[in-house]
Parts: sequence; structure tokens; C-alpha cells
Amino acid sequence: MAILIDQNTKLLVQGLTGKEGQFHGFRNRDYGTNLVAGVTPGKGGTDLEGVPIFNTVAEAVEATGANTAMTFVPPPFAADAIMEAAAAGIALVVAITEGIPAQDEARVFNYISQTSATRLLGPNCPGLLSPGKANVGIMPPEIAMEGRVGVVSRSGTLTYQAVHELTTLGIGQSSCIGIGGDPVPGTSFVDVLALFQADEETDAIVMIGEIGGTAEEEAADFIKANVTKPVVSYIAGVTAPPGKKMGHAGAIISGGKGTAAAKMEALSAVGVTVLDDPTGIGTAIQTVVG
Amino acid sequence: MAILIDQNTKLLVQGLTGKEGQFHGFRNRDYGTNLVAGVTPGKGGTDLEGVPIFNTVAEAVEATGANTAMTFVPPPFAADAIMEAAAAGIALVVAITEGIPAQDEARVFNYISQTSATRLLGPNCPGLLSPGKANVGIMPPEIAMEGRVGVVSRSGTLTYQAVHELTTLGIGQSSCIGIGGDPVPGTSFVDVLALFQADEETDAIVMIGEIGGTAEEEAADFIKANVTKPVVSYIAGVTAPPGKKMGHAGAIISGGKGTAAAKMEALSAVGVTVLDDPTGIGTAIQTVVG
Amino acid sequence: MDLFEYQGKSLFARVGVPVPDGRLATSPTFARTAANELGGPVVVKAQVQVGGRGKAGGIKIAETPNDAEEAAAQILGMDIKGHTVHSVWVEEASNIAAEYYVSFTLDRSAKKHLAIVSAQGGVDIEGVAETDPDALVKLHIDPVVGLTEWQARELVYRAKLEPTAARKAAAALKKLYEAFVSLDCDLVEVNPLILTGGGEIVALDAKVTLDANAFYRHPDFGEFEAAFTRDPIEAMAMESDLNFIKLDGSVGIVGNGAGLVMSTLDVVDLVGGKAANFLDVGGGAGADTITNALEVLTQDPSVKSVLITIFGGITRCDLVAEGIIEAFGRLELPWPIVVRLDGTNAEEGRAILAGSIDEKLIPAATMREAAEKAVALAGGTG
Amino acid sequence: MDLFEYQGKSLFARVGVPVPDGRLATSPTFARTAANELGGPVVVKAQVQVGGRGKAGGIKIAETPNDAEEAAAQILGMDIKGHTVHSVWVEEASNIAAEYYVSFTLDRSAKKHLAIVSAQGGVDIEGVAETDPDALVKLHIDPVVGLTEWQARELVYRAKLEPTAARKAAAALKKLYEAFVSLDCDLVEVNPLILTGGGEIVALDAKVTLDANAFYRHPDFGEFEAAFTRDPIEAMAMESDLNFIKLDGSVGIVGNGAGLVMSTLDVVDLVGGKAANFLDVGGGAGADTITNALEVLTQDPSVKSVLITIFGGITRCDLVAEGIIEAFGRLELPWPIVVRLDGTNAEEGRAILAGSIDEKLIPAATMREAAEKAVALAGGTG
Repeated sequence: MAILIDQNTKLLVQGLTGKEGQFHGFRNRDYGTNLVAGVTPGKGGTDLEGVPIFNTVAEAVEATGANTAMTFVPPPFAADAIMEAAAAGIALVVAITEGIPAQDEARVFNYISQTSATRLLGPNCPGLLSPGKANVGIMPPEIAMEGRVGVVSRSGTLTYQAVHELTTLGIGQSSCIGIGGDPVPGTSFVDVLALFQADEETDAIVMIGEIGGTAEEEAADFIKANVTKPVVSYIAGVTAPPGKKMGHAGAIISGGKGTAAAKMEALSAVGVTVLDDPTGIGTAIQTVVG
Repeated sequence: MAILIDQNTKLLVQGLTGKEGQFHGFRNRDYGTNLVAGVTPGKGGTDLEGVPIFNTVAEAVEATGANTAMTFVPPPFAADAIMEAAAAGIALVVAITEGIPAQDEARVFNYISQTSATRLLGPNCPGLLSPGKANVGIMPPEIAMEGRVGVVSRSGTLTYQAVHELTTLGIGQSSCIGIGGDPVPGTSFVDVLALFQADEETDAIVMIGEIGGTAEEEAADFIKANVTKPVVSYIAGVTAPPGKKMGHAGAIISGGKGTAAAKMEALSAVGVTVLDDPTGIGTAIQTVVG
Repeated sequence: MDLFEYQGKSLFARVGVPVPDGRLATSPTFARTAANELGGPVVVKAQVQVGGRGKAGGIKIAETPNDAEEAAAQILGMDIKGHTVHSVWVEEASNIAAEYYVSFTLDRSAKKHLAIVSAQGGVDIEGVAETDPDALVKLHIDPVVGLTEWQARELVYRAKLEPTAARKAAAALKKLYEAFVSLDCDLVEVNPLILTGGGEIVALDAKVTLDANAFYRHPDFGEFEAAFTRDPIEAMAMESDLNFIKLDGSVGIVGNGAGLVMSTLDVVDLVGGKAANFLDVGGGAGADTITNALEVLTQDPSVKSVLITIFGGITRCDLVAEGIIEAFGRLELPWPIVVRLDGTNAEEGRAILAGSIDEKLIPAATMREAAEKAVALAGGTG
Repeated sequence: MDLFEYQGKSLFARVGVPVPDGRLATSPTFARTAANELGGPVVVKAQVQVGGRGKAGGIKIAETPNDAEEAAAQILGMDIKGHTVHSVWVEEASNIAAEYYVSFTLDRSAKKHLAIVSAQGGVDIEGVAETDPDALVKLHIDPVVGLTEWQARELVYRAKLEPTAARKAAAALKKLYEAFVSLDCDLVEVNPLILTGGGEIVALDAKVTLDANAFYRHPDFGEFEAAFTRDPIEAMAMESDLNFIKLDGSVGIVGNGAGLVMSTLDVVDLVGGKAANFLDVGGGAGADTITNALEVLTQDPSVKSVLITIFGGITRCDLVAEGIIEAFGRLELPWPIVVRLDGTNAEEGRAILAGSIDEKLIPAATMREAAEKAVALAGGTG
């Protein structure tokens, strides 16, 4: 099965004709993802390496049946692009764009939640990968292998690190989901945990958090109530000083809240195996899966 | 049963301390409606003839369990008042206020539809009456009698006229619903027809339309597909000239559309008994109910 | 409230939609001066609150100020579908590369805003809708967020406007929509919106209907109204806050509630008469309102009899009856008045009327009976 | 980006929230002049980008210009939680009838805006939250429609602000929220928002955090940044678009991706060392970026060894390796560099590094091994 993307994914890239969109869009296609369309206003009617380009998402969906969109649109236009994809009936929008104003993110997330059934992943996320099935985003797919561990993370490079640790030990992944480091991620840990719990092809879950916010604490509550599969977790930022934004807009300890210690404690308390070293993820999974 | 309001209605009046709010609020109470609260910002903590006044709808709902709101708030503040009632979880908002800008109506209707389960009746409507059970609005209840005919109308005074014709012949009503004459009524003919069709205590339906828009044509389509109970209809404005707003913002024939003739034809075509004289409503119902 | 073209264009200019430079002229001489000031060829356009002026000869191109004066002389005073032309708009002639159609309005069924765009502008759009419906691109807009950038693009690309015009046309759509919402319009229609030879997007016409309910937000809109030439009877009714529309029959109608009055018009027609007007006194009318309504009707010589039809809700029939009696005392009422009262305090109202000895006051028990009596008194069938 | 109080107040004034008149002063003499101009008693307030200045003695009331000069002399140069005071804000003393607390921010869990209002302002609000949580009224705001009138009322009435202040306080809330949204703030906090003896609502303090992602919409915000006194190393890093935070250890860190760098800090700590900094080169870093990052670290004398940790996604390890080699050629690098490469083109990158003969370049196979080596080279445990 895998979650969110697989062989049935029909990918549309918003900004396919841009430099990054082109590089990653075709890397995704090379991996086997069914790349059906690109959208670039004003370039409709042309094609790029055999992929038709449309002026609008609605036209692309009508013509190709695209069900997943990946957005590389620059920050000033990204919120609008996400709304466009949602209005066109896209089921999953993967917003890679970094640097979207927080006010735009908040408005768009709420609007599409209120008016569509579209799921948003990101913005400011590395995308997601279902090894052997489909890759949508900027993750280097060669580090992954097909298997039965689900990975979810707020951080891009730490996701790679975790996947690498698993693959190195011969442990494959069902899906690897980067939810992104912004304050308002369209898809949260809780959402992904629910999907992995329901996925018959996932046996165990790796969850990589970081300082800031309370998403990990909410995940702990959710795990206690709903997740029966073993969960291994690592939280980055144990030594981060309060009041400093650690790169991600979401990664900041403020008013004594959002510390790694609090998150680790919350997760430990509900039976999650919590590590203090990301390089131990592989062996920890070996232990819990047995 | 009756529809929308009955013995379980707990009424809150937004603007109870104003002249009109007070007159109609207490007339509704005198009829037997359970008037539980008034809301007037700044007058919270006082009471009016034993009815507690609150500063906000949320406080009133918490304290009294109000489930229905009637709004007499002036046009510049009415849209906000409707949103307030919806956000507080009120199930039915009856907006009597006339003269709300169309842009406000459109925005508020869509917003509450997207974010709440609240039903809006009106704005610019006379309210509704379930004879013998509850009266919420400005209808003179003495013209009505308890019975099994449902009445729905875009016009206030024509509703009274229709109810009067029925009562004069000894035909009682289950509920009488004035949906209002504005271009964006929160509750449409179709909505009310569905409720009457489902109501076990309604045997036949009187529907009073008028020129402008296509609400009657949509009602005809709905009747064809969903309504098995007999429907008697009258459409006002047969002789109205095109391009002139006949009092109601919604009542205008433009570009040859919205004529009474077209509406009457659409309704006749689906088996509705269509009258050319509103004073014939009572006898027509006698005929169809048999 | 329907605006004149030049008024609509002044609103477009406010939100940054380009319009040609122009001048209003109420005489041929002024038109000549305007053409002189503008320089070069101009277009002289009748200012009327109704469509179809082009076909009626209300738009003329003038190469010189002389021509402009002549054109204005021909147009001023014209009757276009019952509207007399009191002024013309003299504007720079435009270099037209393409003509588009754009409108924003409310779609009542969908309860959303509706945008319509077509690459076939400058012609009768209802004709296009019939012969080539696919040429009209329609899109619903959620009033909660308004017209988004992607929707503006969707409209422009789907309608297949010139690719070179796409970006500027999308920007113009955003601005026109902004006018539609922020200026509380019921309708914004531009036909044509043109692409000029220089690649600019310009609104060559403007049909704007304002929402009178929102005038409290736009105190400056009063100016627009001041420019209208109004029927003196309608003006008088408006001053008394009465909802009045002149019709062409002989039975004067006064009633409460738009639906009831419309219905009364229909019943009058049904029994063979014809109403002289629509007059709704609104909800909660007191004695004064009724007196004012009757006074308005005295200004209309075509009225031969009057029918008052009241179904009291907020309105109290006793106050209506008092108003009628008062009107008889204060005014010279030239016609018989048939009165039908029902609803709140109807008994009391009827009693008050019964106390009057004026023979011109005729009670009726039902709406139909009232209509029959009034039609008969007006001289039978209209 | 955290603003100084006086900068935040300038934004409040833009949206129409009343603030006391005041002047910025960078010397005691200027403070005297400011007090003279303002007339009457003034308040002299340290301008620092951190809370708690009141307790630290950074706010003083001055009855006369003399007093103001003296107060400024005491405050300027103070160290408040590691921030040196370079300027004071001299403002008219206010006549305070009541002190409230107001803030707008984003609630990440709810994914909505959060308004907090309390009638207990002017004190440490986190203290109030602990001792009397009911005194804080919280309300979520849907970013799609923003703060409505009813929500402003709900906040004001629930928080039990003085009834006489209700209307003006609600209006001030609307304006502060407008600032929060239209000026792209992450936080707007006013503590206290006061009711004056004259019945006015005035913002007596301003804590505003701007969203740097939205600066493209507010080109004028550059001015604010120009007023900050920045650590020279941070300034240098910023010029090269590097995400740099100074820490107090001895192992310099360079990595790609915020999570990975944070994690590297943690692993360094775990093996007994301490990081000298956080430095994220971001996604897609090329050779130049790596050279720049290493140059930034040369400015920090506390760095004893450097750890480069890269997991290539967009970033290509071969380009990173080239950047390291180039830095060795171009710069005088005073410390050993431990390098760990994984991901995109890691093999190629390792081969490039293996070709270098510089003994200061030490490869490591895993993040943990890299951390252990770097910590040992920096002189063992922190």
C-alpha cells in the first residue's frame, strides 16, 4: 500500500518549467512517478520532455486526470497556487516552496480545509517518497529501499539521515514523509501517524521531531490513544538555546515552551522509544520490530 | 412535529432591547415561544421583563442553551451578528433585518456554510411560525391555526395573505416559513420543500414565489425529483414590467429572465397546482388534499 | 442604482482600471469645446441608464470639433427606449486591437459571485450567449476570499484573450472585481474591454449598478444620484421613503409589502383593470406614511381610482385607517378609494373607516373584491 | 525579527492605535532635549530586543529634563540579559486609569490566530497565567476572515475591561489585529494597553515580531533592521545568506538543513563537546557557499575545530567538497576540519577530499564519528 503516494499517483508540477521544478520533477519521473503535467501560466500548449504544459491547474486536471500536485512556485505566488490546486480537485498538494509568509500559510490552510477535501503537505517540506512506488519531492531516492517502516519528520536532511540509517541496516521503508519545518504544516505528525497506523504495509514508525511548538506532544497524546505499532523517535535541538530560531521558522523555544526535553518526556511516557542520537535509529527499529 | 421551530425552540434575540426587537420578541414569547435571552453589547447583566441580557451570543448560549437566534440588528452590524450567532453554535438564525448590503450577505452566507452547521433564514424575512408551538419573527400569529399544510414564501405580507386564506377556510398550518425577498436567502425554497416533504405532520405545501431569479424553477426541479406531497403555488408579479425592482432587491426581471410566466410554467410542468390569484389558495388546497 | 457610463468610468479610474480621457457635455457647444480640449478624433456617446444606445444611434465618431458638435446636436434630446438623452460623454477615440467582454455579478442560484469573460466583446453579449455559448467563460467566485490570482488567469486563458494581453487583462479583472466588491456593486460590466494597438487594456464602456443598501458606506455616491433626471412623482415618493414605480394604468395602488403590492397589480389585471403604479409603504407604516402615499398619487393625473390593500403584520391597520381619514381632511383627493384591511388590528381599522361619512371611501372584504370595485370605479377595463 | 519598542509603536501609529508622543535618544543630552520638547514629566525607557527591562531598571520616570538626562545616563550602556542598551525612548508620562494586556499570535496547534486579552496588564503575564489563568481570555481567530467585530467585543467583555472603555478597546483590538495581519507580524503584544484618566485607550508598550519571509511586501521594513546593532560575525553570515547563530562552545559547525545542524549540535554535546555555533548553509549549497561559511568561522576566535556535516538532497556532496578544497586554498584556516558527507554524490565528494593532501582535512564515516573526532581536536570535553 504505502501512504499518500504510490503507483496510482498522477503528478502535476506547478512550476515545472522553472529550474528547480524541472530538476526535481524529472528526477521524480525517473524514479517511476507518473508525471502527467506541468503548469506554467503563459506556457500552456507547449511541452517539456514530452510532458504537456498547461496555463492553469484546472485545465491540466481535465486533460490528464492529475491527482497530486507539487508546487515550486515562488513565495509571493505560492499561496495562490495551493488554492488553485485545491479548487481544481487535486487530492494531495505537496508544497516544496520555502519562505511563504506565515500569514499567507495560515489563511490558505484554513481556507482549503473549509472548502475542499485536499490534503496539503508542507509548505517548506522535502516532499514524500514511497520506495519502489513513487517519489514526489526533493528527497534523494537512492538512499531509500522498499520495506515496512514508516518515516515522518519535520526536517528534510534529518529525514534523509534516518532513511539512510535504516537502509544501511537493510531495513526498508513503506513511505517517508517530510511534513516541513514551518509553523503551520498542512499535514501534521498526528495526520501521518493515523495513516501509518491504518496502513497494512507499515509495521513500525520512525518519527523525527524538533524543538518548537507542541506537535510532538500532540503526537504523544495521539499515539497513546490510537497507535498500536511501535514508534521510535528522535528530537533535534536538545542543546538549542531559548529564543533563537534554529533555521526553521517553527524551530524556536519561546517562553520555556517547545523544549526537546519536554517532547522526549511526553513521547517516552506513552511508550515511544526515544533516542538521543539520530544515528541509532536503525538499531532501535531492529530492536522494536524484533 | 412542524419544521425548524417548535416547543423545543429556545429563542435568543439579538437586539432585544431595541424597539422592534422588544415588540416582536415579547410578542413571540406571548405566543408561547421560549424566549430565553437577549443580546445587546454593553447591557450584559441586566434583564428585560425577566429575560436576561448578555453582551455576547456565546455568553448567552452558555448560560441559557439558546438554539435559535432572531436578529434585529441594524444593517451595518447585521452580517457580523449572524456570524456571531453561527460561531456560538446556534442551529437556526432568523435574520429579520432589511437592507443588508448584498456583498455582506453573500460573504456571510458562504462563510457560515463553510464553517458551521448553522441554518440561516433570511435576511430580510418575516420569520417563521409553527402554529400552536412557536413563533419566531414578525408574523401576526392570530391569523394562523394549527394544522397540516406547510406554507413557504418569499414575501412577508403575501405569506400572511396565504395563511389567512387557509385559516378562513378552517385549514390549519404545520409551519409557515418566510424565506425573504433578498437575492441571497440563507434558506431557499428547495431547503424548505425538503423539510416539509420529510415532516410527518405536513400533508400539503403552499409555495408563494415572485418574479426575479430562478429559485422557483429550481424548486420545480426539486419537486419533480423529491416531493410527493401536493403543492399549490402562486407567483406574484405577472404584470410587473422588466428592469424595475419591485420593492424586494430580489424581485426584478432582467434580460428577459425571472418572469412570472416562466416560473408558473416550470411549476405547472411538474404537477404543481399554479394559481393566478392568491385569494384562491385556500380552495385550491381543499381540492388537492381532498 | 444604474449609473451613467461616465459615472461608472470614474469608479474604474478610482481602482486603477485605465479609461479613455473624456468630458461630459450637455450641449453641442460644450461638446465642441470638449473635443477641442481632447484633440484628435473623439467619440460622442449618449448618456442613458439603459442598454442598446449604439443600435439606436446614440454613439458617433467625430474627427473634428465641428463633427463633435454636430454629433452632440443629433444625440442630445434623443429618446432611447424611453430615456431622454440629457448629456453626452465626449472621449478620445481609441486604437482598438481586440475587444473583450467582462462582467461581475451575483449568481443567485449558486449564491456566489459570477465572472463572465469573452474574447468576443463589443457586440451584444446575449447574442453571443445564444449563438456561441462556449465563447463565454464563466467562473464562480467565493465571496469569502474574492477573485484570486489563479481565477483571473483561468478566466483570461480559458477565454483565449490575446496571449500578449494575458497579464494586463488578469490585472484589470482583479481591479474590476475590487471595484465590484469594495464599491458595493450589484453589477460591473465592461463591453468592450479593449486591447489597444499599444498593448494596453482599457475599459471602453462601463455599466455599473450600485447597491443602494450600501450607500451608508459610500457617502460620496450621493453625487451620482444628483445627476439623474428623475420623474417628479418618483422624486416626491423617494423623499417620503416610499417605494414607488410609475405604471401605465388608471388604478392607483397603495399597499404594504412588495409581494402583496405586486400581487394586487396582478389581481387588478385579472379583473380587467390596469394599475397606475406600484407603491409599497413598507413595514410598520403609520398614519403619516399613508397620507404621504395618497399625496403622491394626487400628482398623477392618470389615476382614476385608488386601491389600498393592507395586510397588517408590523403594520397596524388602525394607524392605516387614521392615515386615510387624515388624508381626506388635509388633501383634495380627486378619486374614490377602495380599502381592504386585514391582519393586525384590522377590526379597529375597519371601525375607524366605518365612522367616516365620506362617500369616496369604499370598504372591501377581500383583495379580489377590492380590485373589482377599484377597477369599476376607474372606468372599467383599462 | 524582534523590533524595538519605538519601532513597534511607529507601526501602531500607522494603523491608528494611539501611542504617547516620544523621541529616541542615544545620549543623555539628547534625552534632556527630548524631555524639553515634550514638556512635563516623561518616561525614559531602554530600547532592547528582550523582555524584562523594567525589573532590570531599564525604565525610569523623570519629572524634569534634568531628571531625564540623569535617567538616560543610568540606562544607556546597561546590560539587560546580554543586550547592551544603545538608545532610550523618551515619552510623555501617561495618566493611567487601568492597565490591560493584549496579544495576537499564531496558535500552531489550532492553526488559527490566537488573541489574548486580560484586564490584568502591566505585570508579567506569564505570572498571571500561572496564578490566575481565568484572567486571560483567549479566542481563536479564523485567518480567512480575520478578527470580527463580535470577536473584539467578546474579548473585551469576557476579559471584563472597564465598561466605559469597551467600545474604544474593541476598536483598538481591531486595529492591532489589522497591524498583525497587514504588516505580517508573528507577534503583536501590548503590555500594558492602558485606559487613561481621560477615557482614551493608548498602547504604552509594543512588542512586535516581524515575519522576515514577508519583507518583500514591506520594502520600508529595511529601516528597522538598519537600527539593530548586530554581532559582526552574524552580520557577515547574513550577507552571505547563511543561517548563523553564535553559541558558546569551541567546535565550529557547518551543515545543510536546520534539523541536521541542530542534531549535530546535540551529538557534539552527547560525546562531551560543545558547539561554537549553529550554521545552516541551506538547501542546494554550492562550492562558494561552503567557502563563505568557513570564512565566517575564521572570524570567531573561540572555534578550535570545525565539523562539516552534509546529507545531500538538493545539495551535491561533490560541490561541497570542492568548496572545502577551495577554502583551503583561499583562506588561512587555523583549525582542523572533520568532514562527513552522505547522500547525493557522496562518493564523488569523498573522492575529491581524498585527493587533498592537507592534513587538517579529516574524513569521518558517520555523524557520531565526526562529532567524536571534532570534539577531540577541539581539546576534548567543553
